[in-house]
Amino acid sequence: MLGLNRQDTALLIIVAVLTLLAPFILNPFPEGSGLATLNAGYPDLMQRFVIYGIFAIGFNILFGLTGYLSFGHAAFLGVGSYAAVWMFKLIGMQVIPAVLFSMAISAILALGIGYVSLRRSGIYFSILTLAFAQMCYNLAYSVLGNPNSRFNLTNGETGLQLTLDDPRILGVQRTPDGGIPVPNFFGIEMRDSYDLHLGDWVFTFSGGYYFAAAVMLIAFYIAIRIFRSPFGLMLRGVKSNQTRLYYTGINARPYTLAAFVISGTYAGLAGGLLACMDPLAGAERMQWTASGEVVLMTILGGAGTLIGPVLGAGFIKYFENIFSKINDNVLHGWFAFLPDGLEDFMVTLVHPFVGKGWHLTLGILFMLVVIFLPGGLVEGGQRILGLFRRRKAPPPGPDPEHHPKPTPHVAE
Amino acid sequence: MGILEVKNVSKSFGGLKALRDVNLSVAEHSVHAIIGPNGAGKSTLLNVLVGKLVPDTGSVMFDGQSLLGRKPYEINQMGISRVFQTPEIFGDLTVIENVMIPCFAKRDGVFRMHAFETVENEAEIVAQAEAALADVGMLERRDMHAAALSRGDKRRLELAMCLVQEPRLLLLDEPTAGMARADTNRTIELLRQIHAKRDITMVIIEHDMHVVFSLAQRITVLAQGAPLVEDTPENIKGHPKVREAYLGEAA
Amino acid sequence: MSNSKFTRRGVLRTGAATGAGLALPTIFTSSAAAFTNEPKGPNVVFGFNVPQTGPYAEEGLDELRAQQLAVEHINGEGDGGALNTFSSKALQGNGLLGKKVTYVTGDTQTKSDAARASAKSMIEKDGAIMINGGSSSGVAVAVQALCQEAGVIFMAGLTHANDTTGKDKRRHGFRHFFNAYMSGAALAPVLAKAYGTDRRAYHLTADYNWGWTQEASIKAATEALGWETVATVRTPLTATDFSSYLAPVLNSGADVLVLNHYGGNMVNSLTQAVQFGMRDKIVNGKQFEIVVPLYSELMAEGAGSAVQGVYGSMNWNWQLSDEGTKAFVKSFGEKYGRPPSNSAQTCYAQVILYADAVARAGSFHPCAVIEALEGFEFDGLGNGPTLYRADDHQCFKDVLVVKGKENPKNQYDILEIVEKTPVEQVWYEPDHPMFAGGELGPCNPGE
Amino acid sequence: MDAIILQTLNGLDKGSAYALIALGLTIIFGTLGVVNFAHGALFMLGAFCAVVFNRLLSLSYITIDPTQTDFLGNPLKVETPYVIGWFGPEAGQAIIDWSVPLSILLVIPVMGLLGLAMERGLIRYFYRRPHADQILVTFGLAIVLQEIVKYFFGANPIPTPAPPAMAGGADVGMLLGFPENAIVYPVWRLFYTFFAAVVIAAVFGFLQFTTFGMVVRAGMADRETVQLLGIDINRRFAVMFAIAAIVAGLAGAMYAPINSPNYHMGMDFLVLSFVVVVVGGMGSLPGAVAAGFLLGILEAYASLDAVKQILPSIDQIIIYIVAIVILLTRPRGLMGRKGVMEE
Repeated sequence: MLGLNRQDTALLIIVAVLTLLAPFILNPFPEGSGLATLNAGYPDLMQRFVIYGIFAIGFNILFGLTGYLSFGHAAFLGVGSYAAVWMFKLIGMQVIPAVLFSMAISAILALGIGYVSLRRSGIYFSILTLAFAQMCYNLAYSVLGNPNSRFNLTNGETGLQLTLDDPRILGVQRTPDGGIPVPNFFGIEMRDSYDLHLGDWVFTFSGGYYFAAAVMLIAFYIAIRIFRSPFGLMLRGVKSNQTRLYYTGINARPYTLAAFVISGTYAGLAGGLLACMDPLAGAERMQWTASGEVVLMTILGGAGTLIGPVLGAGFIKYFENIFSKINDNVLHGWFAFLPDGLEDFMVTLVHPFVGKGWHLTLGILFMLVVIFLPGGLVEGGQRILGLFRRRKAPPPGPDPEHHPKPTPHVAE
Repeated sequence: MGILEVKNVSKSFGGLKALRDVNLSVAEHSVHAIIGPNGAGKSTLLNVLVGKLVPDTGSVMFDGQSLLGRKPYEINQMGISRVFQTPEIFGDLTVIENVMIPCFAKRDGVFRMHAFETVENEAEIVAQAEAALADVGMLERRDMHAAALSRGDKRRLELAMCLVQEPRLLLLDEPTAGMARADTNRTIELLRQIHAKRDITMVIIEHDMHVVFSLAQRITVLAQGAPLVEDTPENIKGHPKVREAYLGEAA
Repeated sequence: MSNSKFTRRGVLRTGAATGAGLALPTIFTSSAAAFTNEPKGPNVVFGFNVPQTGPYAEEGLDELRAQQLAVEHINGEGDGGALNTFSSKALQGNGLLGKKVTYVTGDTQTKSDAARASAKSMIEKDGAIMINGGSSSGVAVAVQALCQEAGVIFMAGLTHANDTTGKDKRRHGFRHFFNAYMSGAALAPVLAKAYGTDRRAYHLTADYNWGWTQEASIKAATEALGWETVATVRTPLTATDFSSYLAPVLNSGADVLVLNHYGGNMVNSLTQAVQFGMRDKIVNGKQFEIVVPLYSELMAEGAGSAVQGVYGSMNWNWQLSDEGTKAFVKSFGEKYGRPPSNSAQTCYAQVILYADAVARAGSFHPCAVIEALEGFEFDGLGNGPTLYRADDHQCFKDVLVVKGKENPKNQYDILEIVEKTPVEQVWYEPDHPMFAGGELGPCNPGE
Repeated sequence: MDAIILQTLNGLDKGSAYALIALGLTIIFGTLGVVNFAHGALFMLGAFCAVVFNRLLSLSYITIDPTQTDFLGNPLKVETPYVIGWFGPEAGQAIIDWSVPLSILLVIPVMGLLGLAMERGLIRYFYRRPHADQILVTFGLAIVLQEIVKYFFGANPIPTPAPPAMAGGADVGMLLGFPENAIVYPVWRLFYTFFAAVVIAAVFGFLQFTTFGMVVRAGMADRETVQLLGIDINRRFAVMFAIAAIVAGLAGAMYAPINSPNYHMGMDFLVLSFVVVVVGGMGSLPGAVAAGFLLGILEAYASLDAVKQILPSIDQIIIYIVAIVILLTRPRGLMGRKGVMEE
């Protein structure tokens, strides 16, 4: 289907079903129950899952395929956001031009940064991209963000936001009740949502989420096509052996540059979508920590795999948004069934790992995953699946035809 | 006029003169071996031919066109393929993918964005690659990871990757280095078959005299960066100058 | 089917809301509420959005303590704290409009992006009816705009930049904390008195929004009293080593160094300035002095002995002797074993003020609450008589000028109050050039 | 002129910190081939060693003084450090005052053991793993280390003053014939530069003149050959990791008076130190030191007001501009070796 083989079609369908049903899947606990804190099915977080998923998918096209580790991808995310907010300010609140403009601007920036940085490889490349991104961040924070200067492109620390007196030449300056209009997709406002009550459960369907999810599915589909294409094969060749590629009549530079621009465009798309969901662009989006975050997402999920980066993105965003909100109150609620002394003990025990300690849990998880699952979360999934299969189908004789792939080699 | 003409090529690294005034003419469809003791400049010459090094003086012409200043991938696109001393293959890719990359390179040139086709659907390319694998007897390993191959298989894979491009000139850098006798003989047989079947011009750089004398039609002996003799294998065998050069090495 | 601008969850905790969608099974229900997160169950949810990680984590923690204390007092637990001294008696210590106040917490990370994500989650997921807290102006402005769009009330925590109630003001945002203009207006006369009117000042300014407004405010106020400004130098916000900016100061002819830095920046620049020996120098025949216009006692702790004798301003200090302060400090100190910081006091007051406005309005409807807060005059929360000005939602009250204590008696005894600048002296008109531009916009019930 | 001299001094002491951190990072890169994102955390732990040492020396017994009261009006608890009890107020106070330089006594064993434990317990399993895995695991470790520190010491910076004798400014200019106050520079920072020079010299001396160091240098140049000679290079590399940890720890401990330690100070330095290492060139120790000082001095010059007037905010991006220019003109940084981390 859609030019994909059976396996990839199955993957795409599974991902599509999961994203469509995300409001159900992410809200497994009934409202009002103690565990409802762990629910992630509210619009903002669901939007973040898919948007950072796009960011990570794009990053993986560069890093997973070519092995070039960029430490400056946040610059494209940030520029994408600024571009989208400027479109909202100047043109109107329709999201399509905003998103397209984000992609165009970040593609241009990626072309420039990529052209220069790709002259070097390995860690030299990483540091070049880092340097460019940090420059963008610092400029956005200070020189380009001074409200008193004529070149206030970013509004500095506060972040670029909409105001009532923006021109919005093709849209309305203010809504009938005098407020700032909301980004919309042909009338569907990104903030629209609809609640479904099923017994004690509540499921929220958000317009913004489904818009972002649709974009993510398209982005994911394109990524699959790229992975399976001759172009993707060349990129994997770059990662595997550039010398051989060179002596096989292929110039690796335009391939890597194309991959860099594509992945920068993905980042810009993600940044633009972030701005569509919430029309404010802050400079922190471009800081090295944000670049590092997408690196971590990709490696955590499984670099070079199709679905890994999306899993990694979801994982990190879940911790950031859910674990950070578990305070002692919530913990007492969880352990209320225990006798008092034991309850307090459990709360004290769990306390350092949640709420303000969510960083600690995340750090420990990074270490555990990389130590025990060298292929990232995807490998974890494969192992579980493997266990399951083995149990289901006890040795019916080896079948090399169907398991031709050797386990990850350790050749070096 | 040979297909490859090297004229007065010199190359120094600092004070060391690696090549001095090398002249070489390789006739089309021939197998030409370059031999010489260690440090004679064989590898430097090869690197000049493939565009990795730029000579200080002289010219290198391939089929009437200069190779100087061209990048390795441009030189490859002109029809020159190279086999390395230690096989350079795509370890992370499967065997068939390894062979498909040169197929694409031949069809699409140095760069082409085929981001929306699917590799599996390129029937023609797949067929070419499978044929090339069959030629070197590796078709049954087509879905293995290349890194998991044995050393000999890696060499044969690399050879298949070069042959699938149907080069006009194949450069072989010690194609049997580190091989056991039996393997060496198989490789010799394979190269002989290929030459017979496809009539490719080959330049072999080799240490192993057994290989050289089994395959080459002409031999150039390099010593201290300069060509010593160029002749047929029969004449080279008993040549006093060659003995002298090799004796020095043996001692 | 009905669309709602913002999801409300507070409603759902009761499980009571039922209604039929058009052609859909009855399990599809839509709930008609008058405004965002209208509380329909036995509880009402407040959202406390404070930095829990990053450099301001400690300050966030202190804000959280104060917020929890305020919730206890509203629900009638504990000793009632400053409710006993508060001039408005609408709050009875029995919850809010018959509902028990509960709260959720979030981590701003002192980044506007993360702060908005966290606030959105509290609004969308937890049904928070108001957001309170924060430790930076960038975050305050960002979250304030979000609350305006969402239709909930934002009670700002520590935010000192003029813009929060200046060009970035919003109908749904309220600031109890003082601002940079007020710091300048309060500080300048005291400085002139202590150091004379013939002084030459050298400004080091954190290169971002708050730094710029602070620098402009202090510069204007001191120059009006005869000081000369030798130089204003911008320092990167992310800097930790200020030596290259401090090195030229002594040689510049300046005899006062003004550090427009906050938090970690302030700790480092002040400590390092003292290491340059500036406090021991005589320049232009006068003792060289350092001024830190905005103090935070938590950060002053970090600077250790370097703060001794250094002037600055504060919104409030636990050493004040009025009844409201005493009641709050006692309540806070007994619960947590330490005196509250001025950001804690602001957050406490903001929670109480919001709850009181709800009680006086008799409704959680944001428009009613805004109306109750606008122009509200009160006393007894620790800052003396205070006005919540309707034009820009800025509180007007006395401002404290403080000085680092020379011989501290214990670890909390860091600052001493030099003067309580009366509110008249820090008053400005809403159209003052430093605050001009922007408008409050309409009240937005959200649904 | 005086401004230039001031900024040069300033660049030297900034550069000292950069060079010390980069030196350790390069040792780990060069010997173990590991990208250590936890190196900033080691710097931070060093600074907290100084804090802990100060706290240990200030351990106090409590007496109640009924004549004074605390902020709630209860009788004041007076704390007296044991050392003052033992050595009398003057000697005891002097010991506490000098706690930062004395903390070397704590830093060397603690950081050394920690380095060994890290290498043996975690890092060595990652020698053959891709750099991406190394980044993830060391970054995770860095987060865990700094969260542990935050758990025990809080998020606020902790004042850790230099000894009073070294706390003020020295009028360097007077020695050079400038007028008073022309060139005043903090004594502690001058000391820091001196200290860094000693540590750098010690590390180079160790590598240059001991057999151990020679083997390690040979191993850095060609690991396989050295292993073929039957030398257990891995064990030596573990010791080098410990040395790198000690260097980072010393850099951090002595930095404590300049920058009151807080739990995230390591992260603030991490990115910068990577830039320094790469500008110096992968695998080159002299390169790392040279790049540290070069970037420190350039950063100091860029913050001159005269420069900022022409190029606003240049001080914030100068390091990155320099890094880009150097990497584009010299493919492997100042003194990088071919083939190290180029894949």
